[in-house]
Amino acid sequence: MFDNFPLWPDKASTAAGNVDALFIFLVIVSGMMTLLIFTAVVYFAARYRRQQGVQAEQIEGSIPLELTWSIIPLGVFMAIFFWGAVVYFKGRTPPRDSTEVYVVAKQWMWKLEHAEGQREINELHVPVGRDVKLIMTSQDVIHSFYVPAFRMKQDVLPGRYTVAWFRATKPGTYHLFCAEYCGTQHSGMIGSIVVQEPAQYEAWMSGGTTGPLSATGEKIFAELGCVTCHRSDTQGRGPNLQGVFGMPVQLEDGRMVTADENYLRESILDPGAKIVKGFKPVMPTFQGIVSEEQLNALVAYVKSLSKPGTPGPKTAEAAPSKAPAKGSQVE
Amino acid sequence: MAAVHSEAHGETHNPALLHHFATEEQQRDASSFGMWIFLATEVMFFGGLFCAYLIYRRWYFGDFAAASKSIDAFLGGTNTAVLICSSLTVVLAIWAAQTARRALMIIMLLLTMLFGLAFLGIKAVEYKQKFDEHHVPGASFSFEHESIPGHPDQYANPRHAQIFFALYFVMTGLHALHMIVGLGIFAWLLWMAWKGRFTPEYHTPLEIGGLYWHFVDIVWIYLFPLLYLIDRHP
Amino acid sequence: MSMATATAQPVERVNYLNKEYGVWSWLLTTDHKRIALLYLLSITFFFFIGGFFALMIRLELLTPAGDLVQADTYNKLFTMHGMVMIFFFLIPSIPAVLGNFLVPMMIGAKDLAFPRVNLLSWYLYIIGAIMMLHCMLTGGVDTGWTFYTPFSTAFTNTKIVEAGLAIFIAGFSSILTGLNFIVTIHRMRAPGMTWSRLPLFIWAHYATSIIQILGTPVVAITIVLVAVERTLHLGIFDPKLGGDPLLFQHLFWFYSHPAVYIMILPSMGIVSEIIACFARKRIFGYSFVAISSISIAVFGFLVWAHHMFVAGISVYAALVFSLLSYSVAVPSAVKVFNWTATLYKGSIRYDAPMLYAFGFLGLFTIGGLTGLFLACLGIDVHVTDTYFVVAHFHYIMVGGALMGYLGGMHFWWPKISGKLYPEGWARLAALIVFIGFNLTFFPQFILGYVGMPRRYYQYPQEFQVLNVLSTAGATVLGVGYLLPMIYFLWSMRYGKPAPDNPWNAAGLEWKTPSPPTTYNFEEEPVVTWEAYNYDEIDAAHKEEVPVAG
Amino acid sequence: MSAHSKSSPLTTYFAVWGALLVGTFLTYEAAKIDLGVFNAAVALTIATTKALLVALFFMHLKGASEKLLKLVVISTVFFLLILLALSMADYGTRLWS
Repeated sequence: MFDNFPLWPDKASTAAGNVDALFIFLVIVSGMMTLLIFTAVVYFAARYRRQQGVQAEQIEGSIPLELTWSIIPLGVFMAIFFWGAVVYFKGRTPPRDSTEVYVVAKQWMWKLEHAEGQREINELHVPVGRDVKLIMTSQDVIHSFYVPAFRMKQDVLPGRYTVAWFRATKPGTYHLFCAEYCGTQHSGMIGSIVVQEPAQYEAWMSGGTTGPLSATGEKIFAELGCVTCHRSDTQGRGPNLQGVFGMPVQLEDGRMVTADENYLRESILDPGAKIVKGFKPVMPTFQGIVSEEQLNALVAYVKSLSKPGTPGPKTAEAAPSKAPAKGSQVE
Repeated sequence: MAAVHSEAHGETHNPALLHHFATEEQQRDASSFGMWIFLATEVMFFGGLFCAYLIYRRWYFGDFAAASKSIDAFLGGTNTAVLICSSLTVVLAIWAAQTARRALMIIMLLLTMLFGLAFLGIKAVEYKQKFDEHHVPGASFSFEHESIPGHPDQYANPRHAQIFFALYFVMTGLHALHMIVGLGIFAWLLWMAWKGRFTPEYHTPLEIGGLYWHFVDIVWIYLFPLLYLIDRHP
Repeated sequence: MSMATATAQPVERVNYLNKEYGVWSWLLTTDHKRIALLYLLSITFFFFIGGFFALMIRLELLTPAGDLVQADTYNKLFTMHGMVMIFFFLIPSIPAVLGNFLVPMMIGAKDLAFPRVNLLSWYLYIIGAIMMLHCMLTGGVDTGWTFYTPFSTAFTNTKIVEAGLAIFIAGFSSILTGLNFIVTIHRMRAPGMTWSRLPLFIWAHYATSIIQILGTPVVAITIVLVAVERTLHLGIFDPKLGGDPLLFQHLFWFYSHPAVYIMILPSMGIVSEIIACFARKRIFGYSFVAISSISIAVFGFLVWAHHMFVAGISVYAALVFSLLSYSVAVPSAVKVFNWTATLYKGSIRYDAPMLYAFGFLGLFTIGGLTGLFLACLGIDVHVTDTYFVVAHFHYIMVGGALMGYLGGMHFWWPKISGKLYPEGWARLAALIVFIGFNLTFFPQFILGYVGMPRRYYQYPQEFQVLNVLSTAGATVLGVGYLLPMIYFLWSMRYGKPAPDNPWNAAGLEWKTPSPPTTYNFEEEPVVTWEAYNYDEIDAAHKEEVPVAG
Repeated sequence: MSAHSKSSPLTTYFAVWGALLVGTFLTYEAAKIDLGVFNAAVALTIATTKALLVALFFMHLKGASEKLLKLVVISTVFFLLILLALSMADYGTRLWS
């Protein structure tokens, strides 16, 4: 490829091929439409240019023709819509058992923390062939996590989590851009995604770390005194958190919600918003007390409480062997 | 001004007929149609606020209910009645113009303005209460330990209550601004009526001004239950 | 240009231009044609300001490093470019200039329904414009024209409130123009001017007005909320205080997506007029073209969240909005097909306005089709917020709307000024604009797909060649836009006097003198013919005067 | 417009006025009863009835000889509902997974 004149972006994720195929289809369809219209316009313009004594022939219109060129394009559009929706849905639904990376965006840097505990800034190491789920939030304004080579983009919002995922297919170093304008150094908020072969990646992972994120979370959980109410039996003033994550929760007001990352986050920051059935609104808010990083650790910890209890079809590849058992300190 | 141009036409015209209209009827129809279109704009203007209100009310229902309960619904209800009365005096003023009762028309216009002022006065009392209770969003805002209706053991989240009060003040504030503009329009109508400009044949400004006044009334008819009466059961 | 009819004109006929003299005769005028000229002057001024910003942006992007201006300055440049071009040029461009001038004439009225409201709307525009200028001169804004919260409400320290107020006021100017058009079109039509006889230009303006009336107030209240939020920190859009930043985006795009149709619909109206005239034919499928304008206006309100597919909205909402987005594509496609079909068996001439109309057809087709890419969920994720989007909307708003505007200016210039412009220069300008435009914006499609995000002040090395191409195109485009201004000005003094109907065009506006008198018509016209009755015109013309060489 | 249609008799005006006051009282009282989700429905129904009364009789929409004004009102309400409904298409489904 041309180094300074790229005509096609790198293709380094499973999604890239799907998006490219759809894109090429659309280029062909719209290219044909353009060609049709341009040819007709140019031909008519030349063929029916004004000539002495020749008058234009008045044609009122034609309903069959109008219907034809409304319905056929509509059919094509619907095909595009369905194909696009399928690609979109795939890109929005992280596979279960993905490796998780917590992303905190701020003006103007990316802070990334692996579930295993490695922290990086403006750089993310991932292995080839493993699903990686990004759980992202922003400390200030809206940012957007964009990796052109993965054809993946997701806005990162303050005050909540947004989620994205990818599975890299080709080792290399790829651009990470912030795609939502975020202030002075918006164009400087760039980084790189380093995709490595599994062996190399394992080597990189074995570098210094403070232990898995969930372990950090457990420590915070104890320090903040959460354990006094959220006990591992049914006697606590707060709900038992074992196996909560990913499960439906019955609320005091009758609603059912799924305990996803955003639910855990909200329950820590705004405990009164969704009271679990049978419990009293006694939990204080931790808004302003925990940082985004600590919050991520807490969420990772609560999630880890559900890991052993959810037997699912895990492939050896997708489930990292180092997945921390509940509460255990790895390394 | 248009009157300058009317020499271009030979015929004798009603002085209120502008040069570019063929007939008085066309002019009146255009004016009232224009006002309706303007009101469509106004609906969408408030519509953005109603959209915000709807979304946050769903999200923070309990907090909204608690905040709503802290407002004096009796004052709000009284104000609704005041506005309804003012709408009645407006139609009566138009009826008086149609039937050439100039004195009655002037009295009705005066009454309308009086009701309008009463509305603003009551609104001011209400704002004063909120100010004293530190319920005005901003640095001194405070909504601590206010129970959510129906859940006596649960306090409303002050930040979410603040959003309610923000919407409350923006919505009622914009409404009050419309009332003030309406009062200006009616002062002008009163002056025109005083000068004897309105006849059974020509009182278009009165009808147009009336449309505006009624619209402001309708906005309040929605604001009242949405802001004051979210959840009032004990 | 070779004029078919060059009837001798008395030199000093009283018309709307020379009826009165003096500044106040202009500043206090209620004549829709004079107000149109006031608008023409003001928006041209802003066009060149916005154009200057564009040039600065392109120069900065010539090299990957940020070297010409500071990052903050660059951010202000693209913000002001957007705000000026959208709110102070494109939205008022065709409606307030050509629409103002032509809507009453085309339907056989003496003026708009509310001439004083019309003048008021120009003053509102000017007040907004002065505030915007003041804002730009004293520091400007750096949020992008989209004002996304919470950046705009809690982080930037630039003049959001003042810029917002300027746009708020200009918005009301736009609302009043739309209101005036709707009432005028309903109430002021000449006898016999039925809805099915209206020129498509009128249909397009009617559709535009619907959007102006129903969309603009929503962005107005949103701006009020941003200003209040910024000064008082209420939390409505601030996630730190419990608000939802996406609510701002919903409300903003509820207006700002249909706003694109405020820009493009009138341009479509112009293209219908031009194609009919220079192909000497009634527009193919008149009623479908007319109804498609209304459907674009209505469907345009159903699609706004396709700007937010990756913003964090629910996937189900994304599906709904993607599906609805295609509903706008159908009437747009119908229009293009009908224009093309109109050319079939026509008697086509390539005068400058027609060249612009051809240009519009080509650029709008590309712009519209790339819109399909963005409505398509799977692709939008990759290309949104990249240069692909930038290229797409410039194809629509500059390639489409501005091309149409220039075509219309050429078509009706003889009527507006009473003078003929130099045809050769005009054709050359059309060609330069077309080439310059494609050179500027086509590389940006590629740039977007290979992944360059928009609003980037510096960029990785590999994007440079495409950026250089784009900048080169921009300079060509700049020349293309300067030319018409020069020869239009030149023609006002040196141009040949224009006959009343230089193109032998249909339409009531051509039955007035060039330039028209203050009340347009000596007596109220009575319409007994259909729109675009070119067969009758050409038949009558043939009997009277043999076709001049 | 209204001047041509027979101007509404005073009894109508006073009847509408009375109905509006009764509506205000009803909505005030209804809010004190716990109807669950129906509280909002009742409040909005009463408000819409009142708004209709004002529009039809005080603003003379009922007597308007032309359908045009009704069309303006209906389409405005339609676009307002679009704003609300399509926003809810997002907010109502965000928690679905």
